[in-house]
Amino acid sequence: ADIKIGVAEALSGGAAQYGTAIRNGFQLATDEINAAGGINGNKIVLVVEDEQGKKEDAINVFKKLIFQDNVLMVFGPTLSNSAQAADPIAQAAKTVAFGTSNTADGITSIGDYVFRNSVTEADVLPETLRVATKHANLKKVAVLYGNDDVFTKSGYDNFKKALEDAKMPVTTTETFAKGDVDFKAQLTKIKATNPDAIVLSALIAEGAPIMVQARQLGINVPFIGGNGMNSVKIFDLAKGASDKLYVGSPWSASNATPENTKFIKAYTAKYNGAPDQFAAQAYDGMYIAAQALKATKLTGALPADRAALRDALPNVKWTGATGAFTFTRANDKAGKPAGYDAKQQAIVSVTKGTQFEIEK
Amino acid sequence: MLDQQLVNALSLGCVYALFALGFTLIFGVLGVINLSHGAIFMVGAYAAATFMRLFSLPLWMGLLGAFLFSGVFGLVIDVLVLKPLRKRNAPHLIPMIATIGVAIILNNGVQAIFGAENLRFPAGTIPDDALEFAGIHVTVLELGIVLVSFVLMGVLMLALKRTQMGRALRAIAESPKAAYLVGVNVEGLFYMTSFIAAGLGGLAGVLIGLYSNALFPLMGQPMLEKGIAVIILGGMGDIRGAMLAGLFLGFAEVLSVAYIGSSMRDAVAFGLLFLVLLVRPKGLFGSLQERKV
Amino acid sequence: MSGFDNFWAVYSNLVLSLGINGLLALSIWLTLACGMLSMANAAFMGLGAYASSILTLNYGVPYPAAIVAGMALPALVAAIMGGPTLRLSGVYLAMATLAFGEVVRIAVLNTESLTGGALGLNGIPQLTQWWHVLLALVVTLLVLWRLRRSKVGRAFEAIKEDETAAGLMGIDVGRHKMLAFVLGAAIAGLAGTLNAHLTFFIGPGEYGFNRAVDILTMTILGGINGLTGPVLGGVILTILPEMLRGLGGFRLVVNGLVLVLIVLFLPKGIWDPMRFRQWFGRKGEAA
Amino acid sequence: MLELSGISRHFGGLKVLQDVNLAVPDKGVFGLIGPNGAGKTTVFNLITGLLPPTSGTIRFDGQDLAGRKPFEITRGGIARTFQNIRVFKEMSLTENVIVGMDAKLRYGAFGLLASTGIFRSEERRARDRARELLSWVKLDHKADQLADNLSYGDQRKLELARALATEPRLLLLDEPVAGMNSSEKTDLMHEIRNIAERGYTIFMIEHDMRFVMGLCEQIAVLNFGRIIARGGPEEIRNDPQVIEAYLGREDDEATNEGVAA
Amino acid sequence: MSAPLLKVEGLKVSFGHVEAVKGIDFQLHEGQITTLVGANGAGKSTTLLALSGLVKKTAGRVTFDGQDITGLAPHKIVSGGVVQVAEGRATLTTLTVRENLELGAYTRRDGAAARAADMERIFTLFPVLKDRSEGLAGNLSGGEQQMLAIGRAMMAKPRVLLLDEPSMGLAPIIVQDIFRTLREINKQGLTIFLVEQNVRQALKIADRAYVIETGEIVLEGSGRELLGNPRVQDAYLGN
Ligand SMILES: Nc1ncnc2c1ncn2[C@@H]1O[C@H](COP(=O)(O)OP(=O)(O)OP(=O)(O)O)[C@@H](O)[C@H]1O
Ligand SMILES: Nc1ncnc2c1ncn2[C@@H]1O[C@H](COP(=O)(O)OP(=O)(O)OP(=O)(O)O)[C@@H](O)[C@H]1O
Ligand SMILES: [Mg+2]
Ligand SMILES: [Mg+2]
Repeated sequence: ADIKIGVAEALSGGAAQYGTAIRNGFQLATDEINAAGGINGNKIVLVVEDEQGKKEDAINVFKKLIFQDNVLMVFGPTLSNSAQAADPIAQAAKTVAFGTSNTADGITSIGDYVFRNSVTEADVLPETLRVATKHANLKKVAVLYGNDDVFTKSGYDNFKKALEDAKMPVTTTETFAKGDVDFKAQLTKIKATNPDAIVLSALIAEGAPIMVQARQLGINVPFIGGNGMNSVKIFDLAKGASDKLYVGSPWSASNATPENTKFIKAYTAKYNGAPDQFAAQAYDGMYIAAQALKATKLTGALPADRAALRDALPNVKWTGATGAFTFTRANDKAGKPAGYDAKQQAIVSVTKGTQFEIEK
Repeated sequence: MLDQQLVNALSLGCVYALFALGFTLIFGVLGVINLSHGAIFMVGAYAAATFMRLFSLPLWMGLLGAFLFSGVFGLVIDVLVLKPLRKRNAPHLIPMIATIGVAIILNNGVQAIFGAENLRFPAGTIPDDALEFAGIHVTVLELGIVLVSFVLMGVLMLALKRTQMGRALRAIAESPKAAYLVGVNVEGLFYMTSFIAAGLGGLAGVLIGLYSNALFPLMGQPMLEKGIAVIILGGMGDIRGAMLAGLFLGFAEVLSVAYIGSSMRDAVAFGLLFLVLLVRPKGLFGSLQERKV
Repeated sequence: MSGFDNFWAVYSNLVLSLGINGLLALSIWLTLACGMLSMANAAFMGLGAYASSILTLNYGVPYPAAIVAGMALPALVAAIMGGPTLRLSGVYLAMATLAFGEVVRIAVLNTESLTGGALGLNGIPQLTQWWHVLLALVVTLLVLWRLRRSKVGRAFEAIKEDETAAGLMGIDVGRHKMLAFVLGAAIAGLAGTLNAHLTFFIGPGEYGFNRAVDILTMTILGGINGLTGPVLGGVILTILPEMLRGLGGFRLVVNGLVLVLIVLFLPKGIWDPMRFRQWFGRKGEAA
Repeated sequence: MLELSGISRHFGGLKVLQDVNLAVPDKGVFGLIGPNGAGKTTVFNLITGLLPPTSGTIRFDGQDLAGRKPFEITRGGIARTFQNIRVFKEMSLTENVIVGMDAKLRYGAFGLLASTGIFRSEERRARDRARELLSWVKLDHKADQLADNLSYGDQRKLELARALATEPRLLLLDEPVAGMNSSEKTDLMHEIRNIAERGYTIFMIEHDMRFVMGLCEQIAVLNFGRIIARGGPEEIRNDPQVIEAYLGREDDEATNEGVAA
Repeated sequence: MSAPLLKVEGLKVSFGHVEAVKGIDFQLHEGQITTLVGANGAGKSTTLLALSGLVKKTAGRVTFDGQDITGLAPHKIVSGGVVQVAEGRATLTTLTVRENLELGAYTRRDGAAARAADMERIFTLFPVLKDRSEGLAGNLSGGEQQMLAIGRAMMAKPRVLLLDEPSMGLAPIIVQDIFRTLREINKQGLTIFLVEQNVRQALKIADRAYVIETGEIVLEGSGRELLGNPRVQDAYLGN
């Protein structure tokens, strides 16, 4: 029989850019898996729903997928906010909720049915900072982040911690808001403090103009970016101003492992554009789920199958586009074991010309 | 640093003002807060980027194309949506709600066609490097935005103040019935206003789109909220008011980043707007509109 | 599973959202009823949601008490800011209340230790039962219905039409506007509380400009000449996108199109008793 | 009953009223006439608190009205109609009138929410009273129509009924018969006389001389913001200053010529 | 008699279910003053608005100077020469007095000099307007606004002037002035259609008069005839 898997991502609204990339990643992996014979002969069927990046819709979509479409597990939602609202639904229904793009703290504390393979930046950023400090000889940095968005704000929190741990002096901390087009006021202020680098927690739509405008103001120091900046789009959007951006992530467009090369090639062929980290993580997420499914005996009784899948997932070890992957247990607020986070190695790379060059 | 910040403020203020010009025009003449203006702005940017990419056109052609393309959109919206509502004497908030529907259609339509990813103008559309005068950095684009917004303001103000058509537009703004009585082709001027206002919106879309150079379907939304603040603070359909209010907002934002803290920027800017309204309950140029009891 | 249980499992949240959105629409109807275009109700909703969630989440306050707090805080804030603000009229009031909403949003972003900042509050206990929403809606409707039928309702309408003339009829315009504003804030706060304790999570982005516009749309689309309109508007705008799910990529385009069409064909709102009368009248004539 | 002393009002450089002294006696009909733009409506606006005077005091029943809000002044017993009609267009005639009774309806929040007996009897009283007032101005047969559908003249009458609903002791009428024809004016004259006989004091602005002369016991004439004459109808009619500024010569040759031509 | 300049046949206007004008016929002859009198709500203003194209005609036909103008847009009617001074004046309060007058000439194409000359003529007619020409029209008193409205209509160089209660709210001396002015401009060849509540004055200067009651024309005749008609005396002159 077909194996139904729910996909709840933001395909419209402000987060659609990420939601569509994620959906593409799932679709690509699913097609490959099915073409290779499926899961022990059964095909994976995706049930895709748009959750618009809104929490109410995420809840509605989760309920629909779980109770009406009777899917075996649910991927998504796109944004951490929506996950905070929707994952408890899956937890209560004893169905796996697998996030591939939720990076905020505390998502996996919701319960033992909550999984994610998106690396929390807590693991990655110290490494990025360390490499950048070494290569660019940093003594002090300025910080700039989007303070009204979960993704960029939790990125900032991790940067802050990493900077404190590294005892790196911060000259000034500035913020911007989603949708801003002008960042010169903040950048002028940063420039006056003479930092050796700017630590930037932003998504590409703001991050690219920030880099351009910084260069226009005569700020030529390196940028250290989070997950959101890890996209080849930077070369297009910040053309001419994209050099010296350090990013750290398990996935890099320039990482030439066979798995990644295959992924990038297949994705580019299918969707007519280069993949980003969101797509890569979704792609790997589907393969991880497939591994667990292969190890599960599906009986056709939904509750039992869902539970079995959950039990199988934590044991998956997989090497995909984002490198070697295993799960690690997270704790809930009371400190008791709850869901599962990703455990992966970060690759730090820096932009030069139109390429990410791997620094480590 | 202050001198650079003042320059930053001027150019940001002009960005807001530029967006507000068309917005306030349609607000003034049709009496509609056109919530699809943000979407029109986006359509203009997408149109120019697409034309320029497809046909390798220079910027001025892109601007012209965006003006015409968005203008036609504005005209179509007027004919299909606003005009029937005028005919039916719809209560005054209804057209605004209709424009929300239009915005939803445009935003999602563009996304369905172009996808949600960021788009940009062809490289080299406008020189990226900044000019430097005595330590102050300005780009050609910023100069252009400042220039264009002031020139447009001047032209629009003159047209409204000095020409018979301008008087007719102001007459319509106050009372379409009175305008009819003096023989003004009210419907015709409504069309024209919708066309020009939307055209200006598209123009602003291109220039401001170039500023961040990362276009996306919802790029008009953040501008919309600030635009509303600007046109209301400036006073119903008051071009000079919109310009001044735009500059006010720009300066408030930049100076609060410089001296108070960037995380308080919007709170300071909107808090100031709030205070201004308490002192001048009819906006900056409110006294002009006071009516007799 | 019986048909209803199944339906309820899938759609309970949606159904409760209908009620909550109905409350929101009513909250702004109240201010519109006396001629005030206030865009602050989204912010009041947020204040209610945050106040009550902080109480239940961090202090284990019982739900009823949290509900009271979730209504009281926005009402109090409304009373304080109403004094200077309600002198403004028309779009100027809209602007000032929008600015207020923005200030609230930034305040939430900047008080991280209390509100969680941009990350919001999560793990809010799911305390809202279906009957809470139903009860809230029924009581609100009853109160507003009584108000409407009384001198207060008449005074609201007089103020809406002509403030000066209303004042010269001996109506204390300021007090009535304040009443509508504060009561509207309390209802919005109630809606916020119920919503927060249904969705596990709240964040500052939910109570901004877009929500303010949404609420206004529901009410105006539904029709402001009565209480049925706002509730109906809330219901339709909530259900419509769900019903269009089958359409895929263009579903929101269709959603917008439906909105425009409703406005075009029912410019006084969906619930327009006059139009119904006219329709029936015409039929009567034709027969 | 009403006393204006030393009242001035300026708008920017424009001195609309200058040192106006007026006393409206208790009971009866008092008239204020004067050329267009003389400042008559402004006098009403000052009395009802819509505008503050630049200088001077206004006393009603011996009390200074300075700083009182319009609604307080109305509740104190002064009601008015407007030169540019301001009825509540979307409401029925009955509702229009009941709005005027707002302050007089005695039921509290509880009565209202629970629909108590008091609530119902008060509402019924209001309805009956509204109908009665409408009948005073002969509009009771249109009681349930929307005010917007009334013609100009009827809207003026509605304003009158609505003003009466506030139970004023002093009624200010700003051009009550503008837009009516002679026979309608005659009707309304009777109605206003009846109202005056019921004990209301009436202070009226009007340009129709037959109407003014027929109703008012006392008339004041305002010209360029100053009172230029005061007295009974006969006195005023023959005051050369008033003729020069306001009345003109009754039987002017132009119209006669017209008929002859 | 010459062919009428403006001819109305079977004009009907309804608002929803209410038929305000129920099929009326009348004619305006060139160079004459024609008046329409009737009680409040009889349908006078509605008739005028229908002539100007501002309310929809349910039925009927309007010919002006031999041409059918029934379905013409309001601005075409004005530029054709049929100009109205509406009830309630419709002054543009946010424009200055001068701008109001200039707008009156909106449909004219005969050069600034001619317009300026006309403006001077109006200033002689109504000197107040000259004093206040740079002030906002909204700050004029009621009577001053009425003068402005008439002045504005005359700026359009109309061939037919439709007046809806021009004497309303004016001081007696001004009313006399206005009627004198109407006579004067009529003598200069302007055709006038006058709706008035001041029935006596209106009938005195009218060449031809119609009486309208609840949407129907019930009497017509020369002004002097109707002035002597007992029914008119009874209903409108309030003897
Ligand atoms: N708010 C205002 N601002 C400026 N001028 C004003 C204002 N209100 C009134 N005026 C001016 O004051 C003068 C007196 O106006 P008012 O309305 O009192 O006249 P009025 O005697 O009632 O005239 P009418 O008989 O024509 O109604 C007018 O010249 C008018 O233009
Ligand atoms: N917009 C409208 N909607 C509904 N009914 C209307 C409308 N306008 C006018 N009427 C009705 O049409 C009828 C004629 O009105 P109209 O204004 O033409 O009267 P009039 O003769 O000008 O009266 P007046 O002398 O009082 O100005 C009245 O019964 C009025 O109630
Ligand atoms: Mg007056
Ligand atoms: Mg009339």
